[in-house]
Amino acid sequence: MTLLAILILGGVGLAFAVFIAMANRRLWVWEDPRIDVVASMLPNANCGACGLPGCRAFAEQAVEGRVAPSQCTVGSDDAHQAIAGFLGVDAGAAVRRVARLQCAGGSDVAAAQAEYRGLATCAAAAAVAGGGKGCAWGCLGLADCERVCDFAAITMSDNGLPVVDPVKCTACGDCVEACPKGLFTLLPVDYHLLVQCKNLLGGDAVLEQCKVACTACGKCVQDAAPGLIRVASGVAVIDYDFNPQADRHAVERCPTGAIVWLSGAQFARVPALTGSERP
Amino acid sequence: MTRTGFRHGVHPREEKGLTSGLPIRRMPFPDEIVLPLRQHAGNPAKLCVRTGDHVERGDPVGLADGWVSVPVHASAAGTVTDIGWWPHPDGSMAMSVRIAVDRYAPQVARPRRVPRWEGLSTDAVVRAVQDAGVVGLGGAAFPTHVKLAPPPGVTVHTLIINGAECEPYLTSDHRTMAEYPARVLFGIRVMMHAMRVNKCVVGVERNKPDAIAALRQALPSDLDIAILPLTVKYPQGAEKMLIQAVTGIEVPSGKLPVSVGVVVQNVGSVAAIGEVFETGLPLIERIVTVSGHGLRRPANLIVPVGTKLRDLLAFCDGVTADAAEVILGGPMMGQAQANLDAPVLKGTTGVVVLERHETRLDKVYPCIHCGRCLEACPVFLNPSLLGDFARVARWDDMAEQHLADCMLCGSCAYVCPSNIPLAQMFQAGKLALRRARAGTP
Amino acid sequence: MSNLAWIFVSTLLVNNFTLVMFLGLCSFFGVTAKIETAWRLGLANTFVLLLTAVGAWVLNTYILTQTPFLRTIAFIVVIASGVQIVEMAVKKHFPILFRQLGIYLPLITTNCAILGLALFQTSRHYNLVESLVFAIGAGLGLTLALSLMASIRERIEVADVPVIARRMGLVLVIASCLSMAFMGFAGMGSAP
Amino acid sequence: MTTTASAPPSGTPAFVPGAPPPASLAADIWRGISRENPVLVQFLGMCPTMAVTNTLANGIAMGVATLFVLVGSGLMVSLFRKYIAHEVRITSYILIIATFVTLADLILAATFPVISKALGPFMPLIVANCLLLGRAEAFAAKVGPLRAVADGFGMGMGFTLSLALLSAIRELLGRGSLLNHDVFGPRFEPWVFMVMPPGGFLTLGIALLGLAFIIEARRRRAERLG
Amino acid sequence: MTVTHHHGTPAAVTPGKGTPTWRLLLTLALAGAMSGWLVVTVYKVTLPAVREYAAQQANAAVREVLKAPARWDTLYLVNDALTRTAPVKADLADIPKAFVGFDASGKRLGVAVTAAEPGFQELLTLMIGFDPETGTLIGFKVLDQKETPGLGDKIERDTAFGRQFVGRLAPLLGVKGRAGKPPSEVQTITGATISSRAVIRIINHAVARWRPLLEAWDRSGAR
Amino acid sequence: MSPPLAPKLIVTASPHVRSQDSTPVIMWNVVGALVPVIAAAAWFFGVSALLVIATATLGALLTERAIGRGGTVADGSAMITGLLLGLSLPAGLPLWMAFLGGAFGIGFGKLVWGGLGQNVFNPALVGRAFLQAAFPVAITTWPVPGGGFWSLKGDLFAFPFTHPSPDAITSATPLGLLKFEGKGTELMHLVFGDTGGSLGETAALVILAGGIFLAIKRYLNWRIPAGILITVALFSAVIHLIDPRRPDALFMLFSGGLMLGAVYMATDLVTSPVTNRGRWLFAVGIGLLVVVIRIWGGLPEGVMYAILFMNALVPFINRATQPRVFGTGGRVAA
Ligand SMILES: Cc1cc2nc3c(=O)[nH]c(=O)nc-3n(C[C@H](O)[C@H](O)[C@H](O)COP(=O)(O)O)c2cc1C
Ligand SMILES: Cc1cc2nc3c(=O)[nH]c(=O)nc-3n(C[C@H](O)[C@H](O)[C@H](O)COP(=O)(O)O)c2cc1C
Ligand SMILES: Cc1cc2nc3c(=O)[nH]c(=O)nc-3n(C[C@H](O)[C@H](O)[C@H](O)COP(=O)(O)O)c2cc1C
Ligand SMILES: Cc1cc2nc3c(=O)[nH]c(=O)nc-3n(C[C@H](O)[C@H](O)[C@H](O)CO)c2cc1C
Ligand code: SF4
Ligand code: SF4
Ligand code: SF4
Ligand code: SF4
Ligand code: FES
Repeated sequence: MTLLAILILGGVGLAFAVFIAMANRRLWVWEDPRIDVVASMLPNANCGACGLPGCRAFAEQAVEGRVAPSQCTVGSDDAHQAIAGFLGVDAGAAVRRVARLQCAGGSDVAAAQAEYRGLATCAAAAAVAGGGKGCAWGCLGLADCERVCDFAAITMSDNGLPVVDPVKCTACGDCVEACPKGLFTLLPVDYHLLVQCKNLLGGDAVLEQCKVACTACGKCVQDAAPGLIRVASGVAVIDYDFNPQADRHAVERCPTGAIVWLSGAQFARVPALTGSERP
Repeated sequence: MTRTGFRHGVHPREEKGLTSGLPIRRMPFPDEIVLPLRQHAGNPAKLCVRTGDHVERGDPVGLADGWVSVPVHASAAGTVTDIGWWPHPDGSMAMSVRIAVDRYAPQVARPRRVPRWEGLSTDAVVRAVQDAGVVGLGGAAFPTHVKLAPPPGVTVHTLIINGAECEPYLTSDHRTMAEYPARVLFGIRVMMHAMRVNKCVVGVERNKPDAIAALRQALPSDLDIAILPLTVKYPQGAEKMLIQAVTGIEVPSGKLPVSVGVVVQNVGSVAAIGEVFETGLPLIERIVTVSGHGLRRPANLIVPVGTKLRDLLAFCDGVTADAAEVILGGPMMGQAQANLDAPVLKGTTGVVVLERHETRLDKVYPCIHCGRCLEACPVFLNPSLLGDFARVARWDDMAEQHLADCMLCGSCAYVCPSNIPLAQMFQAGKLALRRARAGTP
Repeated sequence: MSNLAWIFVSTLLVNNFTLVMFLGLCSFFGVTAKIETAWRLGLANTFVLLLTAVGAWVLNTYILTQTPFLRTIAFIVVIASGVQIVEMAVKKHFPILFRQLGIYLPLITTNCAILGLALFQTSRHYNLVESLVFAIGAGLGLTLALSLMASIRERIEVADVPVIARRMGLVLVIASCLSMAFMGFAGMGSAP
Repeated sequence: MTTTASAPPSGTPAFVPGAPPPASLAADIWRGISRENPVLVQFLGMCPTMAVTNTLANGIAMGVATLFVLVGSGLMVSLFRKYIAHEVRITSYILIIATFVTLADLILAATFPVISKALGPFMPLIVANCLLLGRAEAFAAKVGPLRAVADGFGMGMGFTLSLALLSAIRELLGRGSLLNHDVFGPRFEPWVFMVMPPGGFLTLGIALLGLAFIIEARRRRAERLG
Repeated sequence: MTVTHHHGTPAAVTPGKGTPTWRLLLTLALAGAMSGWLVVTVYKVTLPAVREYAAQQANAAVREVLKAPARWDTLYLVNDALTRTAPVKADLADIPKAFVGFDASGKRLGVAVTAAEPGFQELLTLMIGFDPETGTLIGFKVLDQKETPGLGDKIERDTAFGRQFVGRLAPLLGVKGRAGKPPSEVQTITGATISSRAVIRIINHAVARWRPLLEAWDRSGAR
Repeated sequence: MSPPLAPKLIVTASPHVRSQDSTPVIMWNVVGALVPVIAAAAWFFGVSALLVIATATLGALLTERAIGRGGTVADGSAMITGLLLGLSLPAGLPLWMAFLGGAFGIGFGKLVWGGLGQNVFNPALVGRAFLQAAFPVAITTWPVPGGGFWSLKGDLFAFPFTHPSPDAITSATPLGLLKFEGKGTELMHLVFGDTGGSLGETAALVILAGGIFLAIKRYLNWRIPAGILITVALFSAVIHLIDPRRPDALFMLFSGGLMLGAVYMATDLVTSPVTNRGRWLFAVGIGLLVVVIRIWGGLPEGVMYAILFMNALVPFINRATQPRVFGTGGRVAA
């Protein structure tokens, strides 16, 4: 019986080895060799938890850049790092960018002209009389951007402005797309100069709407290197091509503080509240 | 389905009794007129005056910028005091021309030649209509001359005049038909002439018997014009619903009415055309229903375009103590106003003031999948599912569920027992999709 | 009820492979986020189940008669290599089919339902025809369970599920409810 | 080892892509019990988890058998990893795993025939447990035998403990007993539901809800603190 | 102890056509052979214990359903007839068998047969002891069942239910809610009516199937 | 010169008006329509009926209150769940079981899904299916109707987690009699409800009247009960024709929980399809399954499982019966 067993299993093994060898010859299809490498870095549990049919499919898509390694829920962080490292040939070369908000009109300084009632999302409020906010360009404070950020980089401050944590932000651009007012812009993290206002009204009229709005007075233009800042249709605009010439003098005479010199997060003085404590 | 209706739809309380019996009256000129350059679909008008200029009533302050665009005319004589951002009824700020009305001006337009329509070619009629700044008065404010000139290759066989006025409260079209049937029919005559169309149907909901009677009485014998009483149901006046009720044809999804040989024009718009060829005056005033339980004295008024809502409401003796919401348009599709400095536009059909208890402040419940919205939606969408997607911002899935076919009529949100602001969510979805498509700003 | 009919109804509903017998649960939980994926996987599984039924029957009748204790090893080796070869063949010759179905093949090797089928058909002494009916019932039962789960998961995707239930908690509650719904079929075929 | 960001090395010396980073044996063991627990975190090996946890004895037996196979196959795969040709590695691993499963099956049948009968076909079905192939491919094939054994032991322990937890709940409520010893006394009305299929799903569901609740509560607290 | 980190095979990195065919064959053949050897060795070691247990179970079952016979004969059903000798090639487990039990004096006590049919949930396998001449039941034992624990499994654990069958005459009739009247009524278990009825049905079918076979065997005089 | 307006204008989205019906109004109307059914149950089974129903409802409400998202008890849906669960239980069920069923139904049938509107399975039936699986004997022990109003049925006050002591007088349901003993029941008894069975099985006419009231007010969709009842009637009539030993259509319609299920449970808005075509499919599916389980299944009654099974298919049905969008498909002009 021992012999029989050895023969049967050895035979079955041999037979299938022959099949596989033949299949390997006849049926071999070229593939990106990196797929195999990435596949071998995956847990190979073929559990399907990533939503893809099996680890190999995941590897294929990862090589094509269609999924992020971390979307493999079973794998460890180290494994994700390793795969990212293996695939991300040019990672580390680009300058890190972060999302910056071009509005400082929190609920304490920018008044509402009407009482908005309805769906508490910016997208919905923007469709209803601009959400009732006095400033038609400003942040509605209903946190669409916070919800859309997969990296929990955004928290709403208690005066209803999104505060981006520059460490967590990956410049994925989701908030840029989500904001119905188009208030976010992705800037290199080492750009310090920013106009936190998009209100096109100029002069003192704008102050009725928001105390920290840009009045287009032009003082920053005078104080900055030529070409760096200009006033265009009621608001100061920075030409970041000239960013190397930027210095903090430009912000010093701004009567409202609409233009700021950033180091780190915006609105640093405003304490950020956690989700559960917000009304 | 019967020829005089469409499937689905809703029956909101009409509330038209507040103004349907009141004759049209004229509102005096206010002290200031504000004319946004963006009052119509298409490109905003190009500014053609400067601060300090004096304008006479009917002078252009902005000129058409391209084919799908119309000029904007001063609705009163006075002085341009400012050109800048001003609250627009849609909630944004718009470039507007402010005119201090000259209190002592005679307010007669400069003498002008009244075009003689009989001899005019289509092109000439179209140009005259564009120059007069006529846009659709049914609400969308689409430049009317564009519809007069169908694209080459399509023939229009029927002109449908939209006298449904299915929105609650509003009676401006009703009063127009009842009081000025001759002008409406004259406008139709000009349009049929210009478009070389032999058949015209005027669709009027059955709840306006006096309008139907007045039109029938004034019908000319030489034209094929039928007055068709329609089922009373919202949104009977929506273009595609009206076309189905009148002709039995469903306009294909994503296509314009011209693709089935039909052009729809609002009663007010044809009356405006009639006026252009009667008096030569451009579109500088329109008939507005000012109504609602929050208003002291409802009325149907001829209002100069650019009159601020504040002045309009004051003329109607102001609002009641409980008034809370001011809506431009009807309560089903109209826009709530945050700022009463916003002016009446060419497309403003009415102003409705609601009291606090009439507004939709009730609690919103989760969707209980009752299916009522599906039974209400006149274009057979699944608002319940669309709403589910909207809540989690899955805009692309909404697009796949035919969000583009939604006309934001609000029937779904009207019937929803859970008080879900479905139409608002859909509008947000449409805006988000448009933003995504245009690339981020 | 005739024997074949009983085998079919029993494996499809009464003793549904996934919801009652607990076979193939990994893909039942893992690959049911999208309904398309789910039913394709179900079909691919049905195909492999049929092949397995034949393969196991051949092994049982001709090769393993004297050494039944080698069944597990022989079955799984045949299944694993067979699936690998089928996968390569489909990839080469039917690339479109491969895109749609073939990519699920690796998932199937480690699907208990396949080996379970081979083992159950052996322990119940099914003949070839019975084995094939058994395989079809099992495959369709699997497809049914996968599709139901996927359609429900697509719905809860837009539901306001509490945070703690979001990842897998609710999915198991769904499985429990589905399994309860299938209890109504118990005893079918054994009624007086 | 550092993973360098470079194209697949050809000719460059020994680089095992995806090899687990170095760790102490204790860490290898602990990971399987906690952070990468096969049942509660990875959802692997669901079929035996559901099917045999209707009594504590069955659950433990299945857990221990799986542990045995994990350790044995991990050791073998690791020992022979240099000699197994790439194309047939899956088949080879499966062969190794199946061998150990059969051994476990035979031994169990000879020593605890009652449990062996209760586990029925789920004993041989260990072969198809994705956990085993997953560990062989992702871990054992890339590290030395000691670590492979440690990992197998950790995963096996994690599996056994989870099964023990679930089966204890199910037996306790479903039969009022633990390891067949009456716990609640004769007046207890057993919840038959718990030992039936829906009860299996629900028990794991409740365990996961509980786990998520604890994690969420901790996260909340951490957030509150700063 | 230091843990060294191994840098593994190049084979893992350069996949595809690399490996020569003979290595594939060798790998699998060797692995198969080794596995076969290992399994057989363990099989041989464990076989006695497993056999013994199985025999013990079977004996216990026959002893129980025939009420402790002194000895019994095994008859095999081949081609619709009973024989004393099993065909050589077939797997013994697959052949239907009848165990004919005798008391110490050599008098035939009855016959034990196994039968399986669907119960409430799954196949229900019974061993049934009866007197082929009269159709009187001697006893039955549940060999395998997957009925609901706490409900259907009472057919196995409820001794009062099992005792009723002794001496009853097949075909049996299940009744509910009252004591069954001899000679052929048995009372079903509350809450497990379906399983109880399945037991009754299986017994009836088995007796009906085997009685003619045994009568033929008796007539053939091989006894 | 601003007209006197409230301190600040309100801005909301259009439409600015809405219809009269709101979700709580619908729910409380259903509760109201259930009151006569409860009264009928009390008429037949006395105070026991009220105790069982009240306890099941208490279990549901307390759970909703304890782990729901605040303020959701007022919408009335948990009340319906509790009442319907109670109505589907036997009169003598120990109260601790009824309470557990209510809590389970709301907890696992509704709240883990996210509360009102999110669940796929009918919470009352999830609770009942749990009870049936957990305590199959207790839940199939049917006390006989009648006796004094104050006489208690069964062992209602069994200490939590212990068995009830067996009740001397129990009866079988008409369906149980049919399945296990092959005995029929007079139609009169079925219609007027003086048979054994769960609390809400016994008052077909009252249930039907409540259903008609709700259907007229459009709080439930008439297609579902109509579809179920017609399917059951037709299908069982055909079977009866082929094999006259099988029960006839009237017996099928008036026995068991069919009326309660068809009128109040299958019509649950949340767990039934949103399209009318889907509702017909759903109803026909339930009708077929009820007959199949009653006639060929192991269990005497199949309404609960039929509804639960079709609940599982609802997302599928909704997908398959999406309305044809205006201006697409057949009826579009060229
Ligand atoms: C981009 C665009 C192009 C249009 N072109 C035409 C056209 O060529 N002819 C026409 O009759 N109407 C045209 N329309 C007008 C529409 O048919 C319709 O009357 C208008 O959108 C307002 O309809 P509503 O008030 O129902 O929304 C066009 C509309 C849009 C938005
Ligand atoms: C929901 C809905 C309801 C409408 N109701 C009316 C109406 O009652 N009367 C009307 O003239 N236009 C109504 N319209 C606008 C018409 O669809 C269409 O734009 C108009 O009749 C075209 O004529 P115009 O360009 O002259 O405005 C409605 C549009 C929508 C989307
Ligand atoms: C979860 C569940 C499990 C059941 N299991 C069994 C079973 O194993 N055997 C059985 O005969 N009936 C079983 N039943 C059926 C019911 O208990 C059925 O009502 C009973 O058999 C009828 O018997 P009775 O009339 O004595 O109550 C089960 C029912 C349920 C709901
Ligand atoms: C007509 C109607 C029938 C209902 N039927 C049930 C039911 O059978 N079971 C239940 O738990 N809730 C029922 N409800 C209440 C509610 O819809 C249910 O609790 C939801 O499933 C909770 O999300 C019903 C509600 C209505 C309006
Ligand atoms: S959404 Fe993206 S870009 Fe915006 S804050 Fe978050 S990580 Fe940064
Ligand atoms: S930045 Fe934009 S999205 Fe974010 S809260 Fe403000 S308006 Fe909303
Ligand atoms: S708003 Fe859109 S979805 Fe709602 S009823 Fe109108 S067309 Fe349909
Ligand atoms: S009407 Fe409202 S509650 Fe009903 S299905 Fe539509 S969205 Fe849901
Ligand atoms: S254990 Fe993974 S499919 Fe069964």
